[in-house]
Amino acid sequence: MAEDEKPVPAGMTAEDISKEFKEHSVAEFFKKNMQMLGLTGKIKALTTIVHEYMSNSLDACEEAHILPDIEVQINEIGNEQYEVIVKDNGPGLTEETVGKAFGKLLAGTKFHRMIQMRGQQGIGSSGCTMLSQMTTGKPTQVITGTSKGPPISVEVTIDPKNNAPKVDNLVILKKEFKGTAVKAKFKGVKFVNSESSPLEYLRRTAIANPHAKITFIDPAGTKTVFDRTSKQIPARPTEIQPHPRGVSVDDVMTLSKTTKSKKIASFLREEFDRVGDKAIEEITKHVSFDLNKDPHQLQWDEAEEIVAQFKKIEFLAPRTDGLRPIGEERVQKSLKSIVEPEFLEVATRKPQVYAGGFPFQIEVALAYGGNAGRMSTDKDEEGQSVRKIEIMRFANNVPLLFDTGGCAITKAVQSVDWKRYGMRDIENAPLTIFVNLISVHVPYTSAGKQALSDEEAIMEELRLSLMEVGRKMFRYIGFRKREEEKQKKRKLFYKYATEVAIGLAELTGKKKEEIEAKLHDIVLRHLKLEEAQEAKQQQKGSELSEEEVEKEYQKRVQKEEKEKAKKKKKLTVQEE
Amino acid sequence: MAEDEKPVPAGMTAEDISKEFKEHSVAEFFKKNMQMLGLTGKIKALTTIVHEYMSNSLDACEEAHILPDIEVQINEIGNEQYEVIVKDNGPGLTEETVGKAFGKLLAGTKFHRMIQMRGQQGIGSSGCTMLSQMTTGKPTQVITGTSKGPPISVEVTIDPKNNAPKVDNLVILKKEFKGTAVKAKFKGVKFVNSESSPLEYLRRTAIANPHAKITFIDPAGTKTVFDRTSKQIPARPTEIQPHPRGVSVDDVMTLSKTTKSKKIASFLREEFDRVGDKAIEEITKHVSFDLNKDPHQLQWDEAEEIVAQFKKIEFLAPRTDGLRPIGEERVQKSLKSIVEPEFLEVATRKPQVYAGGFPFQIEVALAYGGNAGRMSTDKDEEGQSVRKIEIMRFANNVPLLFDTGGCAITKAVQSVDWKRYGMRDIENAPLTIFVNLISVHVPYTSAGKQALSDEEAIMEELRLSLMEVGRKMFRYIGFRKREEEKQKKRKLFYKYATEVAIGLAELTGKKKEEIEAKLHDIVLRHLKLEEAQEAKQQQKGSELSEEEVEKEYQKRVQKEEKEKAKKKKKLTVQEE
Amino acid sequence: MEITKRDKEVMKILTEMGEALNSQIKKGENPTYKLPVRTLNNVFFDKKTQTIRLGDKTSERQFINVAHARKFMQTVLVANEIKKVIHEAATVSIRDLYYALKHTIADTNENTFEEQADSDPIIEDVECSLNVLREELHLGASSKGVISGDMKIKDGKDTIDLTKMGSGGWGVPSNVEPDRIEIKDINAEYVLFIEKDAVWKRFNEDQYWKQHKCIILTGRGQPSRAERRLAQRLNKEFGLPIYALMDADPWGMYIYSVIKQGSISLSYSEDRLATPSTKFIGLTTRDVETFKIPKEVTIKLNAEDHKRLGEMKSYEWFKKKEWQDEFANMKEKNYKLELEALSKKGIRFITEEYLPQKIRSKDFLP
Amino acid sequence: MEITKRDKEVMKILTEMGEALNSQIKKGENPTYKLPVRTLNNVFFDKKTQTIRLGDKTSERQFINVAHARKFMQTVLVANEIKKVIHEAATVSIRDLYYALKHTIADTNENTFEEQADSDPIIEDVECSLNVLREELHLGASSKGVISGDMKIKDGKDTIDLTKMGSGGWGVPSNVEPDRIEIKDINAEYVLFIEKDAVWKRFNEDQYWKQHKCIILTGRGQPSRAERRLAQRLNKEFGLPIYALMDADPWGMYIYSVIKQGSISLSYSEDRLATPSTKFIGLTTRDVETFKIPKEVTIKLNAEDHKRLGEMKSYEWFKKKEWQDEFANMKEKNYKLELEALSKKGIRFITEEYLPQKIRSKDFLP
Repeated sequence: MAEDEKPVPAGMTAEDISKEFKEHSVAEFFKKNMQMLGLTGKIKALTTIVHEYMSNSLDACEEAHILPDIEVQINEIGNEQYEVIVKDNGPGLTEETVGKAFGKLLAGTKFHRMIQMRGQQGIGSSGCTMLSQMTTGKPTQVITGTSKGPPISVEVTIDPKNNAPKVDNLVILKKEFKGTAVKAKFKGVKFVNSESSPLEYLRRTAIANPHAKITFIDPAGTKTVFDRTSKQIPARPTEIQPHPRGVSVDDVMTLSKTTKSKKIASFLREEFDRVGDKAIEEITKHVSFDLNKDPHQLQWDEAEEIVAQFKKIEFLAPRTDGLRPIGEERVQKSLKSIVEPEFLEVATRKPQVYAGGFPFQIEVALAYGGNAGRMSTDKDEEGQSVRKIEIMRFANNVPLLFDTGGCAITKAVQSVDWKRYGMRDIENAPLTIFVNLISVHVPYTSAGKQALSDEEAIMEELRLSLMEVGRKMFRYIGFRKREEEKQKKRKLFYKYATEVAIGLAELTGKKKEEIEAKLHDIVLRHLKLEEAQEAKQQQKGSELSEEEVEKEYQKRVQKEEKEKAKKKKKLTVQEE
Repeated sequence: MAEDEKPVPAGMTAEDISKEFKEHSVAEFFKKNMQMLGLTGKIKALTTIVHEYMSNSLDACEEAHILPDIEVQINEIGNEQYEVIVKDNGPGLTEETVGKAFGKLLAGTKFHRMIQMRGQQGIGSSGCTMLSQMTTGKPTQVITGTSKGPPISVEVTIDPKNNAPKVDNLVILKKEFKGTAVKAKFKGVKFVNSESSPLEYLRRTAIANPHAKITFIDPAGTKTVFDRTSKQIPARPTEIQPHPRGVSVDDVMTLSKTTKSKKIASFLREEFDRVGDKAIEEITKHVSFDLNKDPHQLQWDEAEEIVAQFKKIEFLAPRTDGLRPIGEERVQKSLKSIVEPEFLEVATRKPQVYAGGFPFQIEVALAYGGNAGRMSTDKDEEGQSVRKIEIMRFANNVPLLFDTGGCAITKAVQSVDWKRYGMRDIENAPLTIFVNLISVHVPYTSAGKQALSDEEAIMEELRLSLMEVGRKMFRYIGFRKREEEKQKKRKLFYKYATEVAIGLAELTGKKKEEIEAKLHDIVLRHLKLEEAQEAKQQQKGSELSEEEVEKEYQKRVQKEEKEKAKKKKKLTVQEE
Repeated sequence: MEITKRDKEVMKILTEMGEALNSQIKKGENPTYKLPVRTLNNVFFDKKTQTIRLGDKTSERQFINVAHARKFMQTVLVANEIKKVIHEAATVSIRDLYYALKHTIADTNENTFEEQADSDPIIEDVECSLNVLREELHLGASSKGVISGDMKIKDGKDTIDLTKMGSGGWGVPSNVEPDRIEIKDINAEYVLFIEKDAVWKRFNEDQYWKQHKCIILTGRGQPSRAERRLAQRLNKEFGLPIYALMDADPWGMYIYSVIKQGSISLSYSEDRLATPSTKFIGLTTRDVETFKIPKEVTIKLNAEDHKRLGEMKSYEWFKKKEWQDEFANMKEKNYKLELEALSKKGIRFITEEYLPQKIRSKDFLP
Repeated sequence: MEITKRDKEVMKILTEMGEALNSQIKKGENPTYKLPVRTLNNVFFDKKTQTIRLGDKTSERQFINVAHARKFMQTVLVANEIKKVIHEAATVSIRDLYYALKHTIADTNENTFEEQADSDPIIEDVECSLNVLREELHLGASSKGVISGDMKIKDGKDTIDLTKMGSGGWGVPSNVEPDRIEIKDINAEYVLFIEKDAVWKRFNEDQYWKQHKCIILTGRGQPSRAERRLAQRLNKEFGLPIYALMDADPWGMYIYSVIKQGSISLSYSEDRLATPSTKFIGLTTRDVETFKIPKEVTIKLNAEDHKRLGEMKSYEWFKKKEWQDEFANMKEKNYKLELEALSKKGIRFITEEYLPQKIRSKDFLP
């Protein structure tokens, strides 16, 4: 069309505008906004792709109760062009599901269920399919074999206008294969070995999934195998119901519309976690309507009354069987073998609920010394690379590598007053902090799933968990210090004893050896006495509470201030 | 349901998993992820709501070529419960559109068109409807009147499962009204007068929309009117085609499928901006296929060839008539009246294209001194509040108040070496930086539309625009300094002349008055000479290039270093 | 030098200290010795003698005590070395002593003393716990003052006529105890104790001491023990009043107070160093008005000055009304004044007008 | 003091300087005067005289020049005031001069001089642009040294016998020019120029000068003009060799180099101050081995020491092989040594063993 020949209309009427009104598919939306899926940025996109495929593979194995054995391969096939292959030994996909799984956004097994899984929205792999076809025009190849029948190979593309999968070239394979293998090509991405590379992503995945064997072949052909440190298949996570403590009026209303229960009372008992007869009794007493009413007739005001009662009643904590922490022992083993720290403390907190009724649980570990922390480019005075703090963030055992600053975990780490736990400069400590938030619904800040939103309940729990391991580290550091001090003291007194003996011998004409021997006696006797006294105090209790830490900390602060004041005074006196 | 009675299945097969596969609507997705729409956070949510309604009102007025007169009212109706009313004098909505506009996500007039508008995805107001019904169970009331027929009142809710609007209680009103008024209630939000409050949002909206009259009534009943500073209705933005410089192979493929053209040649000419006969001739010469082919038969490889040619050919810059900058003069007027700065420089850059073929344009203004910058809580030595830098970010004339750190505009401001432009400490300068990015598709980092993604082309253009106004400020600061220096010099020489005269008179026995008068003569003659020389230099050119700034800056740096070195040398010499 | 009777006494005191420790060790006790507390809270202004003195509080230094052990060791070494020095009939500087004692402790990287700041306070501990003067321990403090005037000094075999020192003056030695330095043939009516060397030089050049029958003495800033001891002897033995001529600033006033009633750090020896009858002749901030001194040669008080001023105001020995008035005036006017500033009024203003008028009208601060 | 012939000459020089400026002003020219450049690049080591001297480069100071105007004004004021001082037959300190000239410029908050650091360099400008000595301008520099030995000083009407100074010594006055100070009756074979006062005291106490027939002199650290001038006179007028006894550290070596060939800052007067034949008697780091001095009394070089060492290595006057060896040894051993450290070997080691052996074997550095 020639330039500038389009007429500019003077003004549109409501009818004109109405004609322009169109509806769009979610695929079109995300296609235009790939950045929201974490699929922009050359390096980031590649890691996100690996992440999406890995999460699905691990989830599938978990659901099928299979020990995962996953192979990831990245081949360079041109300038900023790569082929990504992820192959698992999972249950595979049926012919009718494979298209939806890889070619339709917001389709999947996870979005509608309150169940702890790595993926949760059914966007990720379809987003990858879209990226592949957008950048290379090529379909995504999926080979999948189930326990029934021979494996098949298909090519999946996506029709963004309708958010619909297109499955072509179905081939029934002769070879035996159970599991799912994806092969997709991408342009405009880049493989770089950095802190946010697929390799680091897989290393952390291995840490948080000790039962998985992960093999990685990078574009240079280098093969890295993260072998499993545990052969126990984690129990399959189970679906749970929302806990009453966290549900909103709207949640109650929404559930009331689809329930199969005939009465509100049974509806509440069956659709919510921990609602038993006692609770129903309480609610009956305080609401203005009859709980025998049909829940499909529930009104907003009535739902409001129910939620008000939910807030008042003391329910049991949410069911833990819906959540599957990695487990203290396994995190310990995993971190010990990979980080080799001097000190390691792991804690799994009790489950909590955040707004929306979603239970969640925090696993936290603190590794200090050894190979803990990340190597920085800073050097110490002796030219050695200095280790700095490393925060390993996970959500449902999936590593989070991007948007570090915006993540609730980072914020929680920063908000803790580590000085209280004996850490003067946390940024520059050889420290690895491992945090895994598990939940049936992880509140990400965006569809790209790289950072946790700082929900109040989650922040609080994160802080408490960090403080818990902080206290243990504090005790450990204290213990080490006392041991060292005892040794130091003996050395100190012995050292000076010799000099004192020489001086006194000369001054008085006595024998040096006699004086020294006698002084050694005095020193040893004294130290034994001290040790006995300390042992007495130790018996008082071995677990420090937060208040005791506070007291200890205040004591230390006061002592330091006193010393400062003393020094100052000394200076003043000298000035006189 | 009683506790723990659900059986935990040992492992699911592909068929089991297949049964769990479900599809979900985009409304369900965003309902579960309201944080992605900027609709979480008590304070932020309220500002986002005002933003969504305002954007639609302003867009509608613009499309209808009406001078906007918009009234925003926020009423407190309970604890953390507010009612938001936004009323405009726009073209109104037809009965059939009103539901889609407020009750269906991803529906609207903007998503599919390459046209510069405030809204772009058709998510915002429907998201508000969803928030209102989720938190209060209440529908959103919409009153709308068009030029045809009497105004109507409806109540809109949304069915998340199907992403479908529900329109109830249609009432045909007797009174006269043209425009759209929305009234919605929200719970769990909070009005606070802060830097990210609706008031500040509207203040900035007024700055960037000088033709709009905006009235705000806050919960305390305080009324603030931002009157229009321009009565000229901005020309309606026109739809444009993608510019070949920025399109991807996928874009070409997608467009080729829906084009009405019969030949590839005409397809390219008609669906892309700036593609004329010359370009077609070039492309014909270099591609391996016939451009007379039916575009619906276009293959990926062929599209790749076309895009390769697109990159080689020098096209004209994208059409500017699709973009509607506010205009230098109007920004100037607006900022002058609201910020009253001592120095103000506005620049509108030429349009550019970023990846995807979207043209965009930067408007930038730099206000210094006066009431520029934001009042901080810091005090200077005299107890006066100190003004610090204020960055006003806009996208398509819409203020961005949140996610400051993650925004390309903020990053661009931080990346400029302001020292070169005479700003030693930009953070603590009384400076307001105004940046408006206009585009037919604004690349937000998330659906919440609060920050711009740092696309390479955009970052580059942002930096260039900031540097352009920076250079002008540099000249201004330089001019002020020279004027001051001239005054200072005269004073300085006169002051010392008196002392010199006294000293010489005593030393030689001559008359002090004679010596002093003669010295004054010498001073004046000298200064005149200097001024003449300077005037000569000034004529050389009034516009500094970046290279000249660089030269000036290097000169200054060298001078400073010389002085430092001198001082050091002096110290060394004294030490000797 | 010969070993005197007093030397023998001091050596015996040191030996006894060692033997006391030995006997504790023999008994298996934690070896401990007492020493007077030398911190502010054991220093007081003795109204009777009008000097700063050390109180009665004592503390214990124990060998088995992490905070004491090193100092305990150092004290033993210092006592032993001093005994050796006295035995050799020598005098050494405290820096010499530090070096003589510094050595690496066997099997460590630690030295007995790391720097002189380690050994100096131990010497003071020995001085005041054994109640002997530093000079009696044969430790030479540094001295940097000069003196002129109509008097003679017998120093060993030399007799020095201080009227015949030319423009240089006699350098005050570090030990001016009567057994070393004898003062003779004084023909002077007062001693002028001048803060600054440059001012002293001007006085000496003009032979002010001859014309005004006085002794002029400077410690070149903060005077050391020797200059103060010499002033005390001139006052005690010959009844000469001491007039201090200082800058009108907190530092000058402080130096004056040290000459007059001593310092906190030497509180344990002040009966031999301070001269309580010393008078402050000037400068005062009142002088600025009295003598019409232009404001521009005054110096604005800085934060440190204000702090020191506030502290001095509360010192017991500055409680006299005249001083409180001077402090108040200085604070109100917010300036201080150096002796050299008087040059603004003429080069010889200080010797020919200022001082004679001050002395004539007895315009002193107490 | 009387006004001498030289005084009259100097006053005339000052007046002429003013008249030259006057005549420029009369002609409407930008008043300007020349002065020698006193920065490093105009200072050189004169191989002939073996001293540091100022070169021929000059610069102009103009009134109409923002960078010069204030200094121009100050120079005029200083020249005028000095003329007044000479006329009154007085000598003042440079601090006095600063105060005498300091006043507020009419209608401003600015003073003619804000601090003494403003006026000191202007005085140096006047000294070297008019080629007159500071002493001839009647400006007293501070001096803080003392001297003893078998010699007499005639200072004005006084004759001072330096063998009879007791333990104190004679304070060196600030002006030791021949018209003020006459040296007589010397009975000594060399001058020992000692860096530190405490060490000088030990030498004086032991009457080392008597036993070893020498003059002992200290500048108490970095010597001032007077001590250096006195040493130069003892060397030039009486042929006494000067031996420097310094710490074995960059600072001690630097002081030595100042005594021997002068300093950069006084380069314009070094022909009257430096004594190029001075020898460095010690300490050297080689002494540590020669005299078996324990390592713990040496001090590790710090960064500043290393820097200074590097600088000194490249100075022309330190290019002699012996010095380069010493620098290399110090750097390699990475230690320095103070004079007091010899006390580790015994209290009288320095006077009874170290120095006699050094002098006997002529173990000097050039």
